[in-house]
Amino acid sequence: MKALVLPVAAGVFFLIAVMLSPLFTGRRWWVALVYLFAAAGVLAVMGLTRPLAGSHVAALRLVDDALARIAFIVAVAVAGFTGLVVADYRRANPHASGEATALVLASVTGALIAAMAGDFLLLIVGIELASLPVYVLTGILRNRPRPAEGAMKYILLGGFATGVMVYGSALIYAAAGSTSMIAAVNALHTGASKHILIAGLALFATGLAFKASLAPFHMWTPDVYEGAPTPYTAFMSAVIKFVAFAGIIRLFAFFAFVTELKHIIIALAVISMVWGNFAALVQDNVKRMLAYSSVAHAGYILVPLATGHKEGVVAALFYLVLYALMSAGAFGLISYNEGEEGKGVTFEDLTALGVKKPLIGLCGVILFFALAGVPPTGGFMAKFYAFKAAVDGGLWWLALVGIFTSMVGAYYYLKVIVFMYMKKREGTGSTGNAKVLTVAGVLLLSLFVLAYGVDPKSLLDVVKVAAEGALQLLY
Amino acid sequence: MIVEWVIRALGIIAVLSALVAITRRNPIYSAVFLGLNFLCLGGIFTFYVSPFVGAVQIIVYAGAILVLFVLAIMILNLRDEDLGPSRRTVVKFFAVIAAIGVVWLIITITAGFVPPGREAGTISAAQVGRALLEAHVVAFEVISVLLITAVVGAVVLAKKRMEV
Amino acid sequence: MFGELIILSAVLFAVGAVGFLTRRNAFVVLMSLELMLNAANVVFVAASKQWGGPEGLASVLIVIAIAAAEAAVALAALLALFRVVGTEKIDEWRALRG
Amino acid sequence: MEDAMLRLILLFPLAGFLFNAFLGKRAGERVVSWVGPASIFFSFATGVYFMSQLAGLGEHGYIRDVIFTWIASGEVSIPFSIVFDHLSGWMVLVVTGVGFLIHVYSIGYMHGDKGYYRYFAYLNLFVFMMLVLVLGSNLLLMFLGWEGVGLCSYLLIGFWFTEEERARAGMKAFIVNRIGDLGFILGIATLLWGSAVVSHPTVEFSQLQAVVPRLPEWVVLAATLLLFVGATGKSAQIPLYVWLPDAMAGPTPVSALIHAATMVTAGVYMVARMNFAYSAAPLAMDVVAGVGVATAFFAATMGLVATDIKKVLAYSTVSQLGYMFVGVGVGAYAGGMFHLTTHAFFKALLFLGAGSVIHGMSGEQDIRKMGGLKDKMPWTYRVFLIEGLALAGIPPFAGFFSKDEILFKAFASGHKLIWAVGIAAAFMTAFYTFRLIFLVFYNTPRYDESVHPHESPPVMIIPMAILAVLSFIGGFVLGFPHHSLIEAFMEGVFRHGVEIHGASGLEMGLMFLSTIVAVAGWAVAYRMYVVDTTLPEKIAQRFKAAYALLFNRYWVDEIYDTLFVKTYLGISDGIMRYIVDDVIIEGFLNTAARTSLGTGRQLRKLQTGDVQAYGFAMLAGVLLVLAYIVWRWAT
Repeated sequence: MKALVLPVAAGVFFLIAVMLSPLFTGRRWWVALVYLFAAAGVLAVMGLTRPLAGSHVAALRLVDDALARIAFIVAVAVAGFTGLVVADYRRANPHASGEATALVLASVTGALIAAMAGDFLLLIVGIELASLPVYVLTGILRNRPRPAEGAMKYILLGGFATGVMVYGSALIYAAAGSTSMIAAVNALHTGASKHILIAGLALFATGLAFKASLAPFHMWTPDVYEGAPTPYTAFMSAVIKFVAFAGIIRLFAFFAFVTELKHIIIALAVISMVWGNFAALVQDNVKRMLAYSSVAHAGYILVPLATGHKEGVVAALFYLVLYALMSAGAFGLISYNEGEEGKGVTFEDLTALGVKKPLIGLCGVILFFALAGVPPTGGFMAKFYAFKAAVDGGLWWLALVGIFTSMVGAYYYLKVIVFMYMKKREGTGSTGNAKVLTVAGVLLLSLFVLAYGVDPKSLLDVVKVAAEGALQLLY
Repeated sequence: MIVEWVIRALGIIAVLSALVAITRRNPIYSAVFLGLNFLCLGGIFTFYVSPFVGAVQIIVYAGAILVLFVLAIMILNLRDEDLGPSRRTVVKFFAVIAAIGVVWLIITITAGFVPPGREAGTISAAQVGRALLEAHVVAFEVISVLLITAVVGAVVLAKKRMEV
Repeated sequence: MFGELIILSAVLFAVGAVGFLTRRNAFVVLMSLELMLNAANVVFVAASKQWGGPEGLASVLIVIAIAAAEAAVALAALLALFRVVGTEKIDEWRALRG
Repeated sequence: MEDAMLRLILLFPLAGFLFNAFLGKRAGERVVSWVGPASIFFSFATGVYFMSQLAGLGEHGYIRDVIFTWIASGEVSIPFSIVFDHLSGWMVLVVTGVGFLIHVYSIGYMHGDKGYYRYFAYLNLFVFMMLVLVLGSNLLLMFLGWEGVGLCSYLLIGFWFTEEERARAGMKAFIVNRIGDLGFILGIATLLWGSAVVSHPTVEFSQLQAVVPRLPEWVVLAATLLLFVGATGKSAQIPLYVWLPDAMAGPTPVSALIHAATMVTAGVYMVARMNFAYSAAPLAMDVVAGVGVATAFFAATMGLVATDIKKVLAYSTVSQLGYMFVGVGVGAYAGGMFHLTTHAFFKALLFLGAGSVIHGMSGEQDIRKMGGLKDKMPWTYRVFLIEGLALAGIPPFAGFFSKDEILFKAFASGHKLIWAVGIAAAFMTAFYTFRLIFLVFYNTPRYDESVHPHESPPVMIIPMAILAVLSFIGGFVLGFPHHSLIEAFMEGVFRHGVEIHGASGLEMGLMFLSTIVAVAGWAVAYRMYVVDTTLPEKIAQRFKAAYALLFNRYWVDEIYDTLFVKTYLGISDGIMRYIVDDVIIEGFLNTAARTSLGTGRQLRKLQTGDVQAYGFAMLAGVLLVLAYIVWRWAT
């Protein structure tokens, strides 16, 4: 029953937020406070339950382990950050922020369920609960063409991915007689219906690859990231990707039995790194650029996973946490410069931002250097571990592809910084009103990104436990 | 024996109605044929293993979801000239090729496979309910959150005035 | 019988996919998505009988609920988009590209 | 010896950075003016203290401070630890010493700037990163500092970004350095992998020293060459030198710090630090020396024709760095470090002097529009003259001793061709140095009347004076031939260095030759830029009969100029600009860039905005995955 504590806590806070949030929609600080209250409450409940090493499977097909907790903490933290940014954002872009708060928290609940799922159907339900509110948040500025279009595209393609995932879980059920992960592993051992099970797993992984924006399942990413209101883009880029990869890491335990699936992973990694980086080169809109970079980063995260080693999982998780911080921070920074929806998000619009706002400039330097993988930021450490794990696992050429494509990527990240420090022409972004909350949030994330670069061990110790637990579940 | 042939017949009707549904120009006709498809599937479920699930299939899909579709189509009040030409033949050709590929691959993968369990006769509503509340209890509970979220989301998107 | 039902499901899935990829009317595209989800339900039902257990049938109910939730949000989003751009034709939504 | 106090060297500049960045705006210019330089000064003082400690530890002594475990993954454990030995200690003193003077100078130079506190914050951060690079006990920490100084240099150059042109210069610097960094990373990876094969994976210098002799020769060669690629990027050597002349956009004190005294010398320091590996790979040594001398020569030819005062200094820096690589490349590591040190003195001074000139000329940088500043800016002129003499290699100024040391070692170790090219470059160095001085300070003014040159304030002059004294005495104090202090000082570190002995008479002869060459360079410059521009008219007026002669003389000069100088310059310019710059750099980079952008545009076309096209891509992916499974299992 202890495994239920977290989801119940999440659900309770979700409901409280739903009830309370419309009361506070009028004032800016209240919105941020609701988020922070929910985040603090959930984290406090988590603190009450003992942190777990290893993995505990309850009868309810829930897994309570460090991976689930990390996913939850990241989701809650990013949600809190989103709350800060939204509070500033909604001044220029009024929208139903009470409902939006509820939706963000519902998505966090879904993220937790997905991260704790020990059952394929439950994983689908969790991911669906994480995604459905994000579809709505994408289109929450519904009388503007781009958000509405982005939401519709996201829903259609997301529905397609859900269909594929459900079909995959149906095949798994047909082969194993149950959708629980334990049953699936047992069926793999007995081996009678192995290839059907593998086909089911592969279809399932395809759906997860869609959510994680891995090429060629990524094509919704740039359109949706551009269309969505920027604070919610920050949320989805961090949380949805984290959840999808948490699912992939759960599935990863199966790869120990099916090493040939490695080739599919390698193919996805290479296509994502190449496609993401090269397509990002030619973008004018920073949000689109970051969307393609998100595809590329999904590829980098897959690189260590392709080795099939525990070290690979550790490196991937490390990267994943840092990517969530960097990406959310970068979108927060864009939101800082954005006025009305879609105004102030091109490279040109960033001109002189760093000169005019030194603190934001410093954050930008940290975040974009981190995305580019330049030391001493955490982004470098993430790439270091990822590529090192690949080399250790014998995939040195994959690491080389990663290094080369990240050199290509360095170009467009630096472009942001160059524009931020270019003087003379006036930026068109609205930085007139002080966005204190946004600055605070972005600064906090930047400091984390920097701190994990200087002292990666503190995070590494945590993700090591998570990786061990996640793999232990099915062995 | 008779039951098997009924199921086969229903299956054929289901496929045909699905084909008709995706080829009609007017979405209302599509909805009607999709309803027929759902009815057939409901029949198959009923005769094959579980009348309960068949009933749910018909009530929820044909009764609720399809009505929602029809309602939405009616709200937009599309006229025939709005329907416009369809996709280019090349696109359709590749889509059909891909679809045949999907069918062929799934059939190849599952060929000759039968799950090794004890074949059941009819599974009662009570058994299904127990499975729902034992094996899938968390999913069942989360579904309630999912549905409430969907309601909130749908209202946020579709309501006429709400810019607070 | 099991094999035939799997074939039925594969065909329904494929028909849904074709509808999803070729129809310009967003309503029909959404209906095609429902078809694909139904195809998975057929597999669940068929396998449930063979395994002699009700778990697959419970799964069907959950999948139906997912489909309902998705359909509700999708139709709402479609209405919102229609109000802004005035068309339900998928290939005319090109504000986001490149 | 372990000493946890060692980290103070790093902490002072870091604290300075934090203070200036977060409180500097509120604290105001006065406080920042104290905090910025003081943090570096304390770091310098700590360095001096540890230097005295080091003296008691013998020649192999070192002081180590393990701050925390930085990376621990599997077998690899990399500590964040710093080591203060004879080599890194020396560098610490150079970096903080020269850095401190430049900080003081900046107080005057940046006075009244809106971003005053930000400038000092970046400057402090830069020194911190440089110290990490120097003190780091392993290659990865060195790489951290390596990237850190790069980052700060973009920030500092970016401080002055006003136009897209300059932004593009920043991009060029970035891209070129990324190529270098790729080499550096691959070099580290090679050593990590190699050490894992023979014992356990490590990048600690002290452990690598034991590992390298056990590695196959090609591994060491590959690693050292890859690391050297990194060095060519950071230290602006052929073919990756192109970024440095363009990166002169930043404030002049920044150039003095980054492009003369510290960052660009990182490559030389790295080779010196890894001397045990380079000594084990003779071919890599030859590559280093060859690239160094080629750079020294060609960059000097570029210096002959540049008209922007800072561009002249930039090419001169590239050229002098080439000399340093010649030094470390022929095994004279101490010689390389010696030249690094004296160069830090006089080149920093040259940049500061140039800054003073630009400051006084209200931002004018074209030397054709200067002239006659000797009387207007007497102090600047004096220090400029001293540093010019030092750069030109005229005894007894510092540059003479260090450059000669390198050339002598090259000659004595049998690299005669390198020596010859080096001598030729030395001639050109003397020539362009005095050309610069004559054009700026002598003759009649050529600037507009609206410009009123004025002397700089004492806060700028005093640091320059100190550096001038160092430039004057640094040479014979540190490196008097056959009694080289610096060589004796670093003996423990460079035990792998090649023992080079030459006859004392030979050395004297070579020194004499160098002096003649330097003086010749001065004489030619004097004739072309002082004599010809003033004498002809005077003489023509007084002796009309002699006019023809004079005219002829002028004419001779013209012929000389056209036939030799211009042709020669044209050729070398051609080689440099068209082959190296255009073909290798621009050609390669542009092709790569064009291909990348082209690929990107093609991919962009796929993103049509049509949902169903996206659906097709997804379905294709699903199909391929299923097909793979069928192929693999179901057939």
